[in-house]
Order: sequence, then structure tokens, then C-alpha cells
Amino acid sequence: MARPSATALAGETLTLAHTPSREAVAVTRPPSSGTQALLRGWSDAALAAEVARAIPPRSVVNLGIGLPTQVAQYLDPAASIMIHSENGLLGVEGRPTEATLSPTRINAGKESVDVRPGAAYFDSALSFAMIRGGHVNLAILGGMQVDVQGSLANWSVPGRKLTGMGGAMDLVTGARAVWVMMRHADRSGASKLLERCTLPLTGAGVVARIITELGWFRPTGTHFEVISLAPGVTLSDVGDPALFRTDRVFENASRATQRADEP
Amino acid sequence: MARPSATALAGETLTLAHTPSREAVAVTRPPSSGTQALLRGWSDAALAAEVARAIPPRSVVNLGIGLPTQVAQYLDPAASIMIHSENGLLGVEGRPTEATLSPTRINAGKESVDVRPGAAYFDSALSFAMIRGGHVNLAILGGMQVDVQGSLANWSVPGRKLTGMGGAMDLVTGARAVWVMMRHADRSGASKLLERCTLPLTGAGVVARIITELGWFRPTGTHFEVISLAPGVTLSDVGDPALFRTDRVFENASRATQRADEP
Amino acid sequence: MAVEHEAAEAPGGSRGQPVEGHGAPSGSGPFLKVFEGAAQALADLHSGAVVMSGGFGLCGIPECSIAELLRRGVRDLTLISNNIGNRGKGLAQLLKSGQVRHAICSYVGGNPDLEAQFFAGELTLELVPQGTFAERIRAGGAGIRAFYTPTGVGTVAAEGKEVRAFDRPCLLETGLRADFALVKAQRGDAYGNLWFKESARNFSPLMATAATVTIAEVEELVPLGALPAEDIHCPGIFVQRIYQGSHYENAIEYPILRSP
Amino acid sequence: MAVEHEAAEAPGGSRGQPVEGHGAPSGSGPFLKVFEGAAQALADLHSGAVVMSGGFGLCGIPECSIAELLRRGVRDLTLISNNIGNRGKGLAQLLKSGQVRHAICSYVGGNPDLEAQFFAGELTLELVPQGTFAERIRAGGAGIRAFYTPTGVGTVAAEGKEVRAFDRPCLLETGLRADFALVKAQRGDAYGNLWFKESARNFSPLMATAATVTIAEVEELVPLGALPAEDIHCPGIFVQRIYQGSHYENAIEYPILRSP
Repeated sequence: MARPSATALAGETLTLAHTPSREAVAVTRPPSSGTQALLRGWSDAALAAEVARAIPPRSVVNLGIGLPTQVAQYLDPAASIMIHSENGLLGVEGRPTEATLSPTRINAGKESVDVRPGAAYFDSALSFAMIRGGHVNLAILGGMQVDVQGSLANWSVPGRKLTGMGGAMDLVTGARAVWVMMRHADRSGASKLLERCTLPLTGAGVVARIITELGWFRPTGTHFEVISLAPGVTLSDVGDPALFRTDRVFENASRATQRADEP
Repeated sequence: MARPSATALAGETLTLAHTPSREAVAVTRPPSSGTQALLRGWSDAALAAEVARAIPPRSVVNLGIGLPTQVAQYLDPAASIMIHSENGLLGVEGRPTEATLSPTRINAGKESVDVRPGAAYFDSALSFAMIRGGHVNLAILGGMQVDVQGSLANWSVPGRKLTGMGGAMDLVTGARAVWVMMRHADRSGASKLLERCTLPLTGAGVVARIITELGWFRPTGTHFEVISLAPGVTLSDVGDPALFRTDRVFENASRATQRADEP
Repeated sequence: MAVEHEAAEAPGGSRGQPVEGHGAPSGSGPFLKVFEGAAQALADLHSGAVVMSGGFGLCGIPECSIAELLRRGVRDLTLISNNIGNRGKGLAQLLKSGQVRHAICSYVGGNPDLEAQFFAGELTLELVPQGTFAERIRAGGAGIRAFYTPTGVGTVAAEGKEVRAFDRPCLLETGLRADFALVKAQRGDAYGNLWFKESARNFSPLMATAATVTIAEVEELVPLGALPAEDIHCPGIFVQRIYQGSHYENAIEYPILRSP
Repeated sequence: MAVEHEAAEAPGGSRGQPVEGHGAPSGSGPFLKVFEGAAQALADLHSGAVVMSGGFGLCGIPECSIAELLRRGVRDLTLISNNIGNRGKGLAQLLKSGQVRHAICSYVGGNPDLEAQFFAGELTLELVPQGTFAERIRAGGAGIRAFYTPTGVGTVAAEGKEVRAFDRPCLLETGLRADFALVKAQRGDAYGNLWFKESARNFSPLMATAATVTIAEVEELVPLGALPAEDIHCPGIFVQRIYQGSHYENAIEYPILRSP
């Protein structure tokens, strides 16, 4: 996109702007139990800060409910990042005080928020026109499962709980880049990064990046590329070596996934 | 439509609200040349006033360029009729003074206008959502030709002039009722009310009423019902007796046209 | 034929025919749209009606109209609303009282009543991706019969739907309409022009366009001309009845404050 | 796949690919969107580009951007605009100078230059019903690939188009996009938020959503926060560049005054 800025926005030249430190990737692979791995890596706060640092300046970003919402408080104000909330608000910034709390000023998680100068309110049709039309540079969503194809399941556990997809299907379809931010394993200790999602999909082949407390990952079509690991985490902590690799040769990557790799 | 008002809006119960005086229809049919007829009937001002009187109170009305625009100045303010202008304005009322003239306050004919309290401005997508969605009760349009099927041609004379359909096709499709307001004959003296339009259509089977300087007419599918005639005009003035009738039995009327006849 | 034409049909919804003397109460003011309160404005909202309700969670919900539905006890309602209430409030009250037969919505997390009734088979449910939900309502109000969207391809949202390839595969989705739309705005005038505060706008201006009868409640009924003509969020052409409500709770699900 | 996806293609239009260091000038301010003037903002608008231009007749046209196109002499333009100027003004100037190859528009009465060039075969023309024109642009900007509308059935506007029956027959119409959108607003801020005066809004907010690069000119560039957040007609997310124009003529075709 012919934008005036020399610096890319998220979703345009992702790999330039997203610069987690590669030197953190361990070269040795000491044995480690899965349970141990759950205790390693970034705290929630550190994870949110890590994600915040990775967002290119001047991006429009939609933050999902839960972990992703915490990213907002770690954004550098100088980066001029605009937070889009699909309930009809662009320019979320921080929390209100007792004095400025307004029941009509909420984010998509139905939490009170404040807005920055330059914010705008609009109706839901325009809000999703922004999303579906490719105007939101980046969506950072929570996840239940992500697979090597970049497919995401984050809305339904059949028979167990009824929630609804909300805006997630629109976001994974329309945002110019989708990052999934989640814990590496579920409560039972099972990895949420899988060869193939078993839960109902939110979208197929939509995820560009995954960040967990253990590190940054990229679905390639055949496996997860380990882009970087959190301090103290080793490659063996993240899971099956057949599924997690550090190489950047992707024989069977889909066209879409290959494009995510292009600088 | 379950509206609170006991009085119908245009397009809802047209025949109740539209009450031109029937006694004006002549019972005798003296011979009269077509040329003579052109000189008879309502003046432009009287025609506009006649149409203005026929519009049900509280209707939302779109007035086409030319003759229909003149209707605005004869509306009874107590009737609370809202004039819609498809360039993005609802609530046109009158003309500005030298002091209130604004180049950004125009109607679809690109003429300066004033607005009444309660007026609203909006973009073109919403303006045509109003039209296409059936929210405009009545469109009063100019015409080049109308036929017994209620088809209208008012936008193109192939090879002679290039204009474009503008909003006319949307209006005839979406407005809940369409009236055509035009001179009875063209400059060469040929009737503009025909058995079959020869010019490119604006819409097929869309016209509920036609008013010319000679009277009110309704396309029935097989002929034009003469609803009423202007003072001094006789039935023979309006055209071929096979095409213009006063009876209300319509053997071959299309379903759509029949519905226009239902009270 | 333009004299009467039906707009896109909602699943289970219908565009009403003109009805004369059908018992609807008359409003007052030059446009006969202003009603005394919810009881008068909703008098003809009948059991079995298809009802749209604005609001995102509890933000911007038509509190007084919902209370009136509860009071009148109309049953077998089809509700079209993003969340069908939240945490037992808003439309969730109509779930508890067993007044809802079918719901079309997008997100129902935090709505245990709905969850329980759904799993008990007491109501049926259509879950729609939120952007498609908004767009279907806009289409219903704008006379767009159907549209192609890429959202939901390859998911359960695509089940039973036509898929067609443009630059990418898309689903065919149809316009959605209702018998009644219930919306709440901060300010409104006698013509039904509405202005919404902050993010309370959400689905309300869309729903207003997509119902046979749109009933707006406002915190402040202001004189004609008091709302700046450029800044009206929902022009009164879409609103058939308006009343000034009272005793607004304006609940907020998660009132999180700044860390000191 | 969300990393890069193309939106609906315009006839002859394209959604540009990300281009690094491709010569576009940088803006200033926190969002790098504010440009000094038309020359800087339009520096990369090239011959052969697909260009949308707001305005209804002469009302709300981007006067300064049009003047810059004229000055630069870029050629073979595809113009998407309701009227392509009027009475020799606005975009009609680009007709006279022979810079237009194709036009997509709705109404061209009062545009003798267009008429003459069309009949002389000097440019090609696509006439679109005005509501369909607006909706196609909105769809292009909103990621809706195509939609079904009843407008134009049974007319020349239906030629070559798929007809499908819903409650009534409808035409399939596709989204429309452009390389550049040129719009003019009364007020705007450094993020590109826009506010339009009276009926000057018309197609501009829609076009802003449907172009790879939207360039807004404003009469008043105001500080961030000066526009009330509820009353922004075009949020800045849709605007890539903004500059304050000058010397606006704001012509009006028919300045009819009240009879004394």
C-alpha cells in the first residue's frame, strides 16, 4: 500500500517491523518435562509488554478479550498506535478515573475505558467495515488452539459452553495480520499449538504469529517456526521437535503462509 | 405498516389519502384537437399546487428535478411533509436569503435550499438506503414517457443526449409510491402517455399515478384510468379513448397494478 | 412495482402490511411520533413478534422498552440482539421469564440464562459472526437483499450457505428485518432524529432502519432543531415512535478504573 | 489468510501491494499523515491511476487536488465520481485537458465536455444508478465483494448482469475500489478524522473507505480532539494523507434565493 510513512504498519511488512530478539533461541535442547515448561517464560505482564513492543508504530490494532487487552497498557505513546474496539470505538487509551468513568464508554470486553484525542465513535456496521475492509492492520486475539496451517479455534467447545463467535470470525478474516496471544498449554497441560485444530474453527489459515509465555511462533503449513524464545526457555520446552523448528525452509507451506514470510 | 398515525402516509394507503376531485371528470366527450389540449388545463403553478394538496400529511417525499421541484413551495406547513433530497438531505424547506445562502446546502437539482428544524444531512449510502429500503413514502418524478404498464422512461434519448440515470432508477425501485408529473405531450405535440414506452426505461411497472396539466391518470396494465381532469378539460382532450378510460374494471391488469388499486 | 413492495425477509421476520385502524395508539406533535411512555409506544407489540434490540452487552440497551415487554408478558418472541442481555440484565430478563422462543445473536458469553435454556431445548438460537450480524441488519434496512462476505468461510458459520469465489471465497448472507426495533439514544427530537453517546450507538442506528416499527426511547427529548443537522446519527425517517424514558440504570459490566 | 488479502477489485482498479521506499513523501505529525499541500500529497498519483473523487455536482469537490491533477498533467485516468464535474468546473477541467480515459459515474447532465468526448469516442463511460454507485463504493470499502439490489432490473443497467429472484428480481453488483480517493471536508485533524458541512458530505466518506490511498483536503485543519468524537463523519482510519487547502471557490450551480 502506497502510504506516506517509510515505516511499515502491521500487516503490511510484518517481518520488518516485528523484531523479537532471535539470539534468545537456545541452541541446545536439554530434556525438559512439559509441566516444567508451563512454569517458565514470560509472566502475563512481560508477555503483554513483549507484544506491545512488537507492534509497528501507527498501526490500528484490535485487541481481543482477555490477555490481549492487557497489551494496551504497555504501548509506547510515541508509537501513535490506535486501538480499535469492534463495539464502535477507535482510539482506546487507558482506564477512566472515578470522575471520568462513563457507562457508555466501553471496549469490546465491556470494560470501562478512556479514549485519546482523535478518537471516534461509530456504529457497528462501520466498525466491521473497518475490519472486513482491511483497514485494521492487526488483530491480536486469544486462542484455544492454533495449528500449523495457521487455523485458529477460539470460540467454541461444543456441548460444554455456549459463547458465540462475536467478532472473532470477522477479525481473522479482515484484519491485515492476525496474531494469537495465549498460554502455551491448556489447564490440563496439553499444548494449544497443534498439528491440527480439533475444536470448531474461527478461521482457516489466518494466523501470522503466535506468542505464548514461551516465545514467538509462526505457522508454516507443516510445523511451527520458532522465531524466538522467552528468556530461560529452551527449544525442548515448547513441544514436539517435529512440530517446532527454527529453520526457515518450508517445503509444504501454503501460498498464503508463504506470503506471511515475505519481507 | 403498523404506524401510530391514523392517517396514511403516501405509499401506504394511497387511494385514501390522494383525493383529487372526481366531479371534474367530464361526462361529455366533445371533439377536440390534440393541439388545443396542450393549451388547456393547469398552469405549472396550479399543477404544482394540485400535486402538493394530494400528498398525505407526514409523508417523506423525494421531488425530481424540474416540474416536481416546484411542488415544494405549495406544501402546507401544517402537513409536516419532509422532503428528501438524494444528495444527502432530509428536511428541505424553501429557499435561502442572500444572508443564509450556503454553497454546501443544495438539493439534488444542485439548487440552493433552506432546511427546516429537524432536518438531517447524511452520506449518499445512507441516502439511498432510505430510498432502496422503502423508507421514502413517495417519489414525484418528471417523465419523458409513461405507458399503461406503469413503466417510465425519463433519463435517456439514445444518441441525442447524454445525461445518465442519476438516482431515478433507485427512486422508482425503492420509493413506496411513484408519481410522474409532466406535461401531457412533448414539444412536437405527441402524447407522453403511451401504450408502450419506446425510450430506454427507468423502471418497468413502477408508476402509481401520473399527473399532467390535463389531469390525474393511473396506469392499469391495459390503459390509463382517468381519475380526474383539470378544470375545462374533457376526456377527449387527453387522448385516444381506447387508452384513456374512466371505468375501474381492469381485466388484464398485472398483479402489481391491481395492488395499487386496492384501498 | 413501487406502490407496495416487500423488503428482504428476515428468517421468521416479515415486513408488515399497512394496517388501518389496527389499534396502534397515536403519537403527538407535528409528526405524531411522540409517545408518553413505553406502555403507549409498545401497546401493539404482540406475542410472536420479531424484535430487534440495540445494545452491546448492557451498553445502550433500551431499558424502558425491555421493562415494558417484561411487564406485558408477551411471549414467543424472536429476539435479534448482539448479546440477548448480559449477567441477567437487559434482554436476559425476558429469558428468565420464558418469553423468548428464538434468538439471533453474536456473542452470549456471560449469559447463563441463555446457555441453560439453549441446552435444555427451551429456545432455538442462531449465532452469527458479529460483522455479518451488523451487515445483515444494515442490508435489511437498505433494501439490499443479500451480499457476499468472506467472513465465516471454512467454519460452522458457512453451514448450509452458498459459497462463491471472488478474489477469495465468500458466503451469501441475506438481509435481516424485524417487526419492531427497540433502540435507546441519549437525545432525540419529535421527528425521531437520534444522537447517541459514546459507544452506546453500536447496532441501534442499523436496527432502526430494518424494522417495520422502530421505537426509540431517549434520555432527553429535545426540541426540533436542537440536534445539529450534520451530527444526527439516526435520521428520524427510520423512527416511527419516540418517548422519553426514565430511571436509567446504565449498568456497566466491568467498571475498571485507572491504577492510581 | 489475513496477512495480505485483496479486497473486491474495481473494474480496472486494484488494491495496491505494500511498497517500501516507493517515493511517496512522508507526512508530519504523530501519524505522519499531514502534508503541506496538494503537490506533496499527490506526488505519487500516476498516469493510469483509478481515482475516486467526492462531490455532488460542484458541492464538496476536492478543488485543490483536482487543480493539482490538472497542473501535473497525469493522463489516462479512470475517474469514479458522481458527475465528473459540472458546467466545465471540477473534474470537467480534466476532460478538457484530455486526461481522462474512462469514467464511472451516475449523472452527467450539464457536462457538455463529457458528452462531446463520449460521442467522439475519446473516452469510455460506465453509467451506474446513483444508489448502486454509492453502494458499490461502500461495499468496496467494507470488504463486501458483491450484493443483490432490485435497482435497475428491466433496464439497460441490467445488461450483462446476473439476475436473481429474492422477494423480487435483483441484480448482482460488485464492490468498487480505487487507487486513490480525493475528498474534501470542512474540518479535519492530524489523524485524518473528517467533518463535512451540510450536504457537502455525499460520496466522500464512502470513497475514503474504498481506496488504497485516501487524500483529504480540508478548509480547516484542527487539533486532535477538537472534533467531537461522536460526530466524526469519516474516521481517520480511512484517510492516509491530509492537507489544508486554500482559495476555495465553493461554486454553486443554481443559487436560487427566496422570493422577497
